[in-house]
Amino acid sequence: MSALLDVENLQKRFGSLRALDGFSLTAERGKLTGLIGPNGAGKTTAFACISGATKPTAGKIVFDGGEIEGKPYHRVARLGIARTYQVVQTFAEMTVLEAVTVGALMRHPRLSDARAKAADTIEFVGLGPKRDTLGKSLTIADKKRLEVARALATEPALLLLDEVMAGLTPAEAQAAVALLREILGRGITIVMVEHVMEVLMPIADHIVVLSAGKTIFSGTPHAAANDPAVLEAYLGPPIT
Amino acid sequence: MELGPLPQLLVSGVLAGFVFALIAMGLTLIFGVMDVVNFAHGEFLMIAMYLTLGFSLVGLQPVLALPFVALALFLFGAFVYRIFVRRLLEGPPEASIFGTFGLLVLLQGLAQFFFTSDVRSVNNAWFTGAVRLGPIRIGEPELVAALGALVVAIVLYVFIEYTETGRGMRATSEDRIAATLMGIDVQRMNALAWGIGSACVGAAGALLMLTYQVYPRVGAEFALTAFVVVALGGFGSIQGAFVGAILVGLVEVLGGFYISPAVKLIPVYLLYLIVVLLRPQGLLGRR
Amino acid sequence: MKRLIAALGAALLLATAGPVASVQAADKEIVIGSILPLTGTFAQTGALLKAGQELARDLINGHVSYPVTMAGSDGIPSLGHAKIKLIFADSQGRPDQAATVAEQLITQDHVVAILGSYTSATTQTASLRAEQYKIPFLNPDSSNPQLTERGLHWFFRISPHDGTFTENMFQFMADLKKAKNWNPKRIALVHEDTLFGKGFGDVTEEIAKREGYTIATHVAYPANTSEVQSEVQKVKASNPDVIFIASYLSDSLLYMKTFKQQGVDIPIIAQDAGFVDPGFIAGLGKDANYMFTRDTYALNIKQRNLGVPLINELYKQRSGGKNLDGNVARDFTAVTVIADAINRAKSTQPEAIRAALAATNIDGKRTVMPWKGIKFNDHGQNTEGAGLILQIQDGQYQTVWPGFVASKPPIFPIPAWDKR
Amino acid sequence: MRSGLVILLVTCVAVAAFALIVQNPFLLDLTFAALLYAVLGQAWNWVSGYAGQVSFGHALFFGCGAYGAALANWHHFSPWLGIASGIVAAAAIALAVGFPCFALRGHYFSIATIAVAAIGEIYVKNADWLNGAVGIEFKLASAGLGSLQFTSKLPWVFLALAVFALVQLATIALENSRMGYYLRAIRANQDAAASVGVDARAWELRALIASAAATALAGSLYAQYTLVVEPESILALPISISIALVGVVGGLGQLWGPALGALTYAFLAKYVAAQLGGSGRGLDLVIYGGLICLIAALRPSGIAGYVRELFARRRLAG
Repeated sequence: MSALLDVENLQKRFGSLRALDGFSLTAERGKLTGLIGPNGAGKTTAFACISGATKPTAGKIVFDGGEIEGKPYHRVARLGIARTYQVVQTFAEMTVLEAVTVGALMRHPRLSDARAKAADTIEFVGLGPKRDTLGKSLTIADKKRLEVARALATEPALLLLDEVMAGLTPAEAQAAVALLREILGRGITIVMVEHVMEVLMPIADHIVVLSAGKTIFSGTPHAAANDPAVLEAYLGPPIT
Repeated sequence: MELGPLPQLLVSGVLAGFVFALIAMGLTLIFGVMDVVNFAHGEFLMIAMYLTLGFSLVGLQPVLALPFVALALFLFGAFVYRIFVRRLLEGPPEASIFGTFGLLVLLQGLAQFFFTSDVRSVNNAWFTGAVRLGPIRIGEPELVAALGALVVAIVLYVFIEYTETGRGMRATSEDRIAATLMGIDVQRMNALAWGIGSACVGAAGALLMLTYQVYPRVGAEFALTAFVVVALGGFGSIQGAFVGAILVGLVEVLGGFYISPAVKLIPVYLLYLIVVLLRPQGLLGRR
Repeated sequence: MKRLIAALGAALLLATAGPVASVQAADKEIVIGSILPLTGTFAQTGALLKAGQELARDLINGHVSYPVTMAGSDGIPSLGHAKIKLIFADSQGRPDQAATVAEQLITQDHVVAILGSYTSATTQTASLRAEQYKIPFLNPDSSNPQLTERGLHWFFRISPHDGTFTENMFQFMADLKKAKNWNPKRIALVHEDTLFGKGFGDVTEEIAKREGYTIATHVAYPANTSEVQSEVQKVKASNPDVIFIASYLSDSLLYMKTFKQQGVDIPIIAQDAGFVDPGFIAGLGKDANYMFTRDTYALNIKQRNLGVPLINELYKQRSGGKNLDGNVARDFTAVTVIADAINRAKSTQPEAIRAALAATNIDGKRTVMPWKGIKFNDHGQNTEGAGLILQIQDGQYQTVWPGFVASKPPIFPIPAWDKR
Repeated sequence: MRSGLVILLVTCVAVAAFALIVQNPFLLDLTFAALLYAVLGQAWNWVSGYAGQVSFGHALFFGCGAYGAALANWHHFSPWLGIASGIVAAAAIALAVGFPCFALRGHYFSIATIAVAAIGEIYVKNADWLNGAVGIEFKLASAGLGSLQFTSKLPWVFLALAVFALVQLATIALENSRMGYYLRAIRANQDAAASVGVDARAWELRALIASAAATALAGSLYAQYTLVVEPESILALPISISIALVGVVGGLGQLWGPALGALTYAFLAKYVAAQLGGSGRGLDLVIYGGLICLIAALRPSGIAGYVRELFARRRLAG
């Protein structure tokens, strides 16, 4: 069985700035792939390119056997790639239920079906008690959950999570990890950007390390932790 | 080759562009700093023109009244920011569109109440003649207004690029939150931007009274052109406003002559539509 | 604030009390509706027109005799000296509002005729309502030629329309050609792109062709423009002998300044509007001199009606010191015309009044207008009216045409800009 | 949803009863104007309130309807045919103009709508087949639904009421449909909406086409009512702005916003103007402008938003 997502040698330039310069990534079906790298390595740009929010300058993205690079954002979403944002993008004036319903409407055009689907998803991520709260009134942790719920409600094959753990208390992070395991349990493939390696190590099946827009490592979490190039990217060149 | 009136049209178009630039610069400055389009900009111009008229009635020529009018408008702009616009910024984005719109209606109503809808102009102003350059004739008031536009543009540019306050203003325009963290008083910067933007339109009003006349609704025609100029050049870009204004002046005058004056504004609007559809951020705007 | 409270209170009263109590005509009162722009852009003019109509009403209802039709007749003699009552309604200068109030005057106030309503657009809609209800509509002052070309049965207009006024401009030019040995052939035509401007442009082009002139260029431009460079260059490049122009004040000032700047010192004959506005001379100073313009009225003409100065004095007491102008004089005259018709009809039945109006024949000497008289054709248009041509001389409007009322001879040829 | 329907029913019955009782042309005219503005405001609200793309060019669509009716009268066709063709023309223009313009956002979009409408106005002023700046005056016909001319105001109030009810029903349906959810999501965050498969441009385009059609319908009613069309009073920028202001004063993206805005506007524009504007000195403008300023600064959610807040507060308190 081939990989669900296969990104090859992606390039993205903003003017003279090379945000991505040889980014490659493979995500196996049903697995969690962690994408890590230092600040400014291009992780968020990589997500933007995969999800269709921006067009890559060059390179290839194969999803479920078809090339998707350069397709419009909403079309990519319909193919089954859902994402969350590093800086949360909630629908401020909509309630939790309404916001997740917007996601559910993608596969369930009838409003009543979509609302039922949304209600289930809200329960699933643990936002049940807040379903009638406005998006703008939620805590950061709940906003991140809301984004996950909105993405899940589209019933994606691939979920791109951008720093969903950032800023969470240890207890909240614990709950989030449990949630991730449940999502994986539903057969959804996850690619997850994390700033901190330690969070990913216990749950990731595969790790990709990005530095200065380039993939410098791809392998198991254990191998990543022992790779000199990875350590150098994070800690700077070894002191000799 | 017979050029006919072409050289004259080019000169007239560029000069008309300078006047548009003069009005547009204040608008683009305010927008650049806080993402607000002041729809009452034309009414600020109208107030400046009435002030200039008032000064001329006590014997002060528009050119001499200019600094006073600019100062008065500076204070007025900062005042309007402090008591009104500040509150709009706390609301949704539409609040600033409609709030400044309400201001437009209010100021127009007040002008009509105090000054009636009569058309008034400055009599016996200096600079009423024309300068001749071969076959080309340039009105002295247009020349003075063009010089004024250049001076205002240079002063504004130097202020924003090379002074501490100007840099603070630029920082505010790039990232309000970061600017706050860096210890910049964003409220003060915004009030200052409104003040300076209004002072620019004050200078414009004073110079415009050399050729034009004032009535409560005078702002509409100029403001519409100014919006197009600012959007064409890129919201927030002073250089963009200048380039955009001269393009609009040229297109209006050349289009008027070679197509028909009745439709002279169609090429201007088309130019705007084509430019923003190809470059949604305008000619020199940032995304 | 008090007025606001009063307004709100009145609104509540209206909403709760239902229909506004309609004023029934008393036994000895004849109720005539008058639609005027009492608020909105034309409110100042509207207030003056109202004062003019009220003056005429009071003269007709009074005993003092003036050399004006019906003045001092103590009401309508043929109807037992019943008094004229005017009910004023506000059009706000808006076509839809004018139609509304016309209907209100007819259905609620039961007026026997309607006067109105200054702007051509409001006259158009209001007179349609009068037509629907079969009530005579007498228009004193709207100048769009189309108004009397609609095949309406109940519509009459005492003012000449823009077609006649433009004919007058050509007659003046013909007289000038003879007197001054001038031979103009090419006309540059400039007008704003509105109802007023377009009407003038069409009729001028038509008459010019008929009279054997060439239209050198026909420039329609957007009203209230910010610059007129391309317009003036087009005029200049077309090399005309004379410029015909129609603009409101703001544009007219801009044109004069740009003509001067570009050294265009060709004679200008303007179609009133901005060129007869008090702000025109105030805004241009000596640069306003030598302009010719068409107007409907002037006080400094060789008087034919000795009552005019007296009536002007009475009017000044009501207008805050303003002199009679063309608009007010025509509205004043309209009240006398309708009173005259009702008197001859000896009835307040609309059909009788209409028939009497159609048979109107008033000598110009019995009006305050510089006209031959008032007589309607089949379309309801007065055929005896004409315009005046004025020239600005030494900062004053002087009547220079037609000769029998002229206060000064025209100064022609006109000096170049740098010699003014 | 049910409360919306109930309020609509009660409103319609109340307006109908009011119209039948007062019999006063001035008040009926006021009612007609308020209903017409409510329709215009609601149509504008679909695209500028719910979807958040602020249009200052709706006079163009209003003009399509008005000129459609006028042309039909001119050429002796049924007014209904004129209304239909006006609606089709407005929808076609919305499609042609909306497709490129929805690539723009915020102020760039708003100014583009001004530019497009201005081009339309200049075109009409110079188009002979539309009788240019002079405009078209309707020929009178015998009163009735066939000619859509009446000698009384009552049928007009009922016609406008019917259209108003239709537009309100459509809005209730919109609020409870996929499109309603999508438009609100686009307004809130276009990027996030796209991430869950919402094609913003396609949905905005649908909203604009519907909005243009409803605005054109209102335009043809207005033309049949006043019996004259002319570019200055049909197509000029102030018309677009009045339409937008009705939507904003009432409250953007809210079912009852335009109706409340229209009531306020009709009252201020027609009644207070008549009472206070006597000198023609703009006091009505001062009040109106001041009111808009106050709403924008203190209650940016408009009158409807404020009413809602009051109810919500009372519910919490009780």
